Amino acid sequence: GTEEAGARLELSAALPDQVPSGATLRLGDPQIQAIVGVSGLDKELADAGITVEWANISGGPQSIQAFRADKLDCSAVADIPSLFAAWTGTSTKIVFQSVTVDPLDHPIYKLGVAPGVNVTSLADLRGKRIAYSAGQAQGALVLRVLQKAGLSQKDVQLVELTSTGDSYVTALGAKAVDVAPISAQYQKLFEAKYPGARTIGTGVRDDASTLYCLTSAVEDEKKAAALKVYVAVRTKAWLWANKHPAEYAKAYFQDTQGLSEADAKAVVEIQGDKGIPATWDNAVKRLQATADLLSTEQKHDKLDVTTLIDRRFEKVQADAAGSDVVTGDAA
Amino acid sequence: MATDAGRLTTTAEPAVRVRNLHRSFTKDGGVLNGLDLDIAPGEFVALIGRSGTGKSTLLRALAGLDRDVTGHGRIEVPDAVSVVFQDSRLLPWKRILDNVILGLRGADAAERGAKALAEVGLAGRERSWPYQLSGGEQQRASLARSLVREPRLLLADEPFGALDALTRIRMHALLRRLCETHRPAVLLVTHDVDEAIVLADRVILLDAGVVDTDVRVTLANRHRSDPGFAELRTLLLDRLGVTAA
Amino acid sequence: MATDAGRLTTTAEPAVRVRNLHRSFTKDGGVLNGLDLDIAPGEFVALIGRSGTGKSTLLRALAGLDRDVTGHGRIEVPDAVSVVFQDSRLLPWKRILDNVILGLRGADAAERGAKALAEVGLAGRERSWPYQLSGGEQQRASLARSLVREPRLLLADEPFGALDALTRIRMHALLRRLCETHRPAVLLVTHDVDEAIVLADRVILLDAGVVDTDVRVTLANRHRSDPGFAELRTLLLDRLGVTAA
Amino acid sequence: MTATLHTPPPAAVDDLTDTRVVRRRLGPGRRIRFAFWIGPALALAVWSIGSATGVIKPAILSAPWDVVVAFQDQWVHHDLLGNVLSSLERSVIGLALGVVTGAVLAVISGLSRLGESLIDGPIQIKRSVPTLAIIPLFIAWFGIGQEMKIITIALISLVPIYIHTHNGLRGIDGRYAELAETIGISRGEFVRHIVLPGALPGFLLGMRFAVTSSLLGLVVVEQYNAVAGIGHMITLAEQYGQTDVIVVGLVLYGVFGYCADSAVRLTARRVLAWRQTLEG
Amino acid sequence: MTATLHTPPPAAVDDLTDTRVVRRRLGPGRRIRFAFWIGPALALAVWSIGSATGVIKPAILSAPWDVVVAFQDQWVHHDLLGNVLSSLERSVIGLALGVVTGAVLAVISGLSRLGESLIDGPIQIKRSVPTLAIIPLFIAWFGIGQEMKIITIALISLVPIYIHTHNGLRGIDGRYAELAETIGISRGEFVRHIVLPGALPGFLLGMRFAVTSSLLGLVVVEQYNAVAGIGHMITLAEQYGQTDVIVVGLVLYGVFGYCADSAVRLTARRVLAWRQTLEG
Ligand SMILES: Nc1ncnc2c1ncn2[C@@H]1O[C@H](COP(=O)(O)OP(=O)(O)OP(=O)(O)O)[C@@H](O)[C@H]1O
Ligand SMILES: Nc1ncnc2c1ncn2[C@@H]1O[C@H](COP(=O)(O)OP(=O)(O)OP(=O)(O)O)[C@@H](O)[C@H]1O
Ligand SMILES: [Mg+2]
Ligand SMILES: [Mg+2]
Repeated sequence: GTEEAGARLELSAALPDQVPSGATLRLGDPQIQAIVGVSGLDKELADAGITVEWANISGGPQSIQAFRADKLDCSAVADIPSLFAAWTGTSTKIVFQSVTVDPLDHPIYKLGVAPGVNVTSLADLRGKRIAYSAGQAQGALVLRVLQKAGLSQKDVQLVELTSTGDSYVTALGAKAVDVAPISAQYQKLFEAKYPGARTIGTGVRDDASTLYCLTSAVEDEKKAAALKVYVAVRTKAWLWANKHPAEYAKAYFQDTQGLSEADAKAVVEIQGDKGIPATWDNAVKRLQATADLLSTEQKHDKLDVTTLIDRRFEKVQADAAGSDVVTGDAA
Repeated sequence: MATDAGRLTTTAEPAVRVRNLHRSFTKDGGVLNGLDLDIAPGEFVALIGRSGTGKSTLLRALAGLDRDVTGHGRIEVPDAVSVVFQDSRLLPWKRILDNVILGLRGADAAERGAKALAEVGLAGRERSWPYQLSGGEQQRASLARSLVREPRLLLADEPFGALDALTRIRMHALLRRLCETHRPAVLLVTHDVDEAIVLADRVILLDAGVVDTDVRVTLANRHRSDPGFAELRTLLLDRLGVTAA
Repeated sequence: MATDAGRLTTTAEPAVRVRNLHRSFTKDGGVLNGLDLDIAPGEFVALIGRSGTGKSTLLRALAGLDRDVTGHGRIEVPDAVSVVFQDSRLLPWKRILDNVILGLRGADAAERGAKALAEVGLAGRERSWPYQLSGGEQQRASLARSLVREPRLLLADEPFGALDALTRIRMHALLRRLCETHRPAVLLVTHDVDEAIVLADRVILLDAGVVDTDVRVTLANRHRSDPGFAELRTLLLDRLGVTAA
Repeated sequence: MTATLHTPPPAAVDDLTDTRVVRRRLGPGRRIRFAFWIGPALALAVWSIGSATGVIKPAILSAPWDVVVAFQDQWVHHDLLGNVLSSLERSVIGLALGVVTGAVLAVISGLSRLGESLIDGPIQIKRSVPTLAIIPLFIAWFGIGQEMKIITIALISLVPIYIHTHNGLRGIDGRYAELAETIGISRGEFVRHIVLPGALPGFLLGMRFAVTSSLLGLVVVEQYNAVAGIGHMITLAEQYGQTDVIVVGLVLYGVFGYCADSAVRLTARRVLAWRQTLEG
Repeated sequence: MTATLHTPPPAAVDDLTDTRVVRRRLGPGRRIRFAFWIGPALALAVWSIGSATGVIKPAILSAPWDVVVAFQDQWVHHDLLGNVLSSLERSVIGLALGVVTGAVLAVISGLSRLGESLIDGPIQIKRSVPTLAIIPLFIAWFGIGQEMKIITIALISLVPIYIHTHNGLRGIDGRYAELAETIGISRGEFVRHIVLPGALPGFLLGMRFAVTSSLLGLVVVEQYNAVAGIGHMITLAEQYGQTDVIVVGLVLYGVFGYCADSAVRLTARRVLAWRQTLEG
């Protein structure tokens, strides 16, 4: 973006209601990009005078790289990247939180168990070789699963293995590890590919889903105003997707991700519905717990996660969702 | 080998027998056009002819190095052939001695190589690289490489072209001595008619792709002062086109 | 150029002036040991000497190609020098005509090149690759490349070594004609004493790194039949070490 | 003294027997016709037989026939052609940039020691460092758009061109430089007539590596903010575990790489017709 | 006729003036001393100045001094030496395997058209396919232990050795093969005396690529089940976004790569002393 930067806006100041002209957002948010396209929500952005430069970037490492180079304002990620961004000195703010309705029925990850290995519950993990990737969400998940199972790192054998593509599935199939967290969408494929392979649930919530932004973007008056609009639109987009799973499946998984119609539908089914929390209290608590766990297990500094979150957007989101918000434990 | 029946020589059987040899590089004209040639075992034949008439082409055919040249004909040569190429063709990555003894077997190879080098006047240059030799020195190293092998047929393509008069005389003597000892058949290309007469039992002149002249040298005294020498010389130069010599 | 004061020649000023020239490749002995040499503009000097005495080394020094050889001395040569190397040194990736006209400027370069090729008997071979020429043909192509440049100093290292008698006579005539037209100074290395006498105004003999003999050729008739010819020939061969010739 | 003067015998009806001296050939001999197809055919055969007999499990490598189906599917439903074209565009532009820059740098550094000391070191260092790890730098300098991708590919393919051309140039026989010096040609002519043709075999070998590098570079750069391309397709397919789609991508790589490589080798054979080497 | 017979003048006290014919040098000229250090020094200077003036932001590339601190930290607290040694072990073993296999295959395929048609195609195809994408195959065949890593590195470094040796071999002047044939040496001797030395310049160029490839391959293989290694260290640091540690890794790569490359080039200069080329 070569547009003029807006005036500086304190993080404590109220979010502007009016979007100044020339506001541009550089967003790595491909799912929403697809949804606003088919749902017609893109008109709302245009009407507000916001130019969006979409980037096909998501996930931790790529978004942090783009943030550092100041080529991106916000990106859609789970909870871990904003912690690592903080630990490595890139200041970001979470401006959007969503959860999965019924998170334990629609987990993002399951534990894949290699053929011939006897693991049916978390307690069986003791002594097993578990794929572990310290900097990735899968790594954090493993630590949380161990915590839940009452095991420490010493009780199992962590095998350093980066998760790229289907590398964990391959490693399980080759019996190089006994257990590895794999995407729920791989479950069928994994069990079909390797006779005797199974998956079990993790029993921990892994549904954190956020949009995090460069702090400098949130401090930019123009961008902050635009973000306020975008967060509302993003809320409506997820709610639209809940109601139109078939269209969502086609627009995103089929058309941009290259899945077949059946596979796309299946993935949407596995993902479950997105929930917009009425408040972020629970999400913040869970994030703090994760931060604490990682800082002890991986020897990072203690981190107060409230510094990573811009709660001014909490209400923007809840207002946009209206009566569709989820509350209580589900949030 | 094509056939080497001719190798266990009765004097009747020639060491080299060439019949109706054709070779051509282009469609419109052959270099060799039905050439016939016999060389007896132990015979020393000098081959002269104009530049570009096909002397090297014939030698390469006898050496079996022209697989990919079109043509036909029959060639019979002995098994152990050694070639002195027109370019001295020393392997640039081997020192002189190693070049000379390339492929020689036996514990005394190095010794024999050093002796051969000394004979061509290159004692002490065993460990030089080829590029460190002068033109004439390279030519002599290449000669040494061929002579050390004691072939049954020696094909030499202008082996003395880059040598001065004295060195040339020494090399003549060396070659003649070796021929007397091992009696190989020799086919030597030269541009020097005098050299041909001095060295050879027979001089043949190549022209238009066939043997144009074939003279046996039967001089008592192979010296310019011999009247037969001058006569033969004039004959050959005449056939070469040099009339007023 | 070292100094090219000597280029705007008054006849008194030599075209080539060499003083106290030393060159050596090894520590223990020099190849050139204090050589002095003057060549007048338009003078044709033949250089003879035993194989490995340093003839090519001298030529390379005059051509300025021995930057990295140890030694000292003073050399003055004209600006436009052309060299015929002992190896014919055709660029293998250029066709013959392109080799001949390499670096020539002007629209008529190709025409001049073709003419030069015709003069050395290679008409029609313009588009051959160097490897398709016979040894003598390569040598002639390399000669054509030098002659087409009309240099003020021609350094030729055995340019006729691979040529038969007739072709050689033709090349002699060609060279003499060109010398008469453009009058370059010429330093020609040859192993053929007769050739030296036939062609040159002066014959010098290199030995032990210095000029051993320096003879001016003043024959009325440059033919073997001239008694002066035989006398000079004997003198030179004698100095070369060939006594019984 | 006996002198026999031959007159050529009347050109009789040619006896066409051709007995030559048969020497054991030490070089590789004549080229086999259709050799081009043997490699791929063999690879395909092993793959097919392996898949059919179950030695190669579909979990590890999809069978050729499944890949054909996946190929059709990608072609019809997922704009495979568009992916291929985007990728080719990136790699062709990047390659072109890289080749030109690499060759120019190689000539400068090959012909001047000063140029060499400035250019050579940085390139050697660049090539010792994993591309993946320097992409963050490029993102910072050139953004996350097409520019960054093309420049990355250009830099990837520059390296082999530079090194091979430099090496080829330095391997030119010094006697040809001597010749050029005595002929008194300008530096430009020297480069044109001696350096470039002399370094051409090296350059062409460099081309073989540059072409494959520019294709392989796609896998890396298309992970960043690409919406089309073979590398992008493979990355996606990896994410969703579509083994057969991955193999479609690999086969495309194989085909392109093999064809491009063969094209360079064929060109080399043509333009190096002046060489008399074991290649024959 | 005037004949002047010179007797060498009495060797006077030498006049040591040395006026030579000064021709414009067209080749690169003499080697500059310490040229080895210029490249790295330059790179370091640019990096330092860029960092000091703020042109290079620390978020993108840590400043040299920060890298030194990170280096110390890694050395003291994170067993950097152990990482380096594990990596070197892998790459040295893999490299050795790859070099030997590559050279043997190149000689077989270089000297026999049949061998070529069987060996060449598969290698060309292998090298067109991204290594990352075929690692799953290797994992399936060789597990995720040291074996898989070494074999992968061997295969990575085999490719440049094979191609360069093959190309070098095929570039040998055909006249030397002719010579060998007339001398009647055995095929083994032919390989030893003509093929290997003749292909050596090519092989050595291949070595330069093989060495860097074997180091770069570490980044890929050490993502899999490694507990030590520079590649492992970089992968981890990338995930955490520890720029300074990544740069420690990159500097190590740069240093190793540059030194290994220079070592090969120095070796080349020694063993190719017989060449009279522009390299000088
Ligand atoms: N590879 C080739 N391709 C095409 N023509 C060739 C090839 N080799 C030789 N020729 C031509 O064939 C003819 C005979 O060549 P050859 O080398 O046999 O001559 P030569 O008698 O040895 O001459 P010289 O005395 O000059 O060495 C020449 O005209 C030459 O140009
Ligand atoms: N590069 C070099 N390194 C070492 N020695 C060399 C080198 N070049 C030439 N020599 C030696 O210097 C001496 C003179 O060589 P030069 O080439 O000048 O001889 P020449 O008179 O031209 O001989 P020829 O008539 O055989 O060509 C020879 O003994 C040769 O071995
Ligand atoms: Mg010949
Ligand atoms: Mg010489």
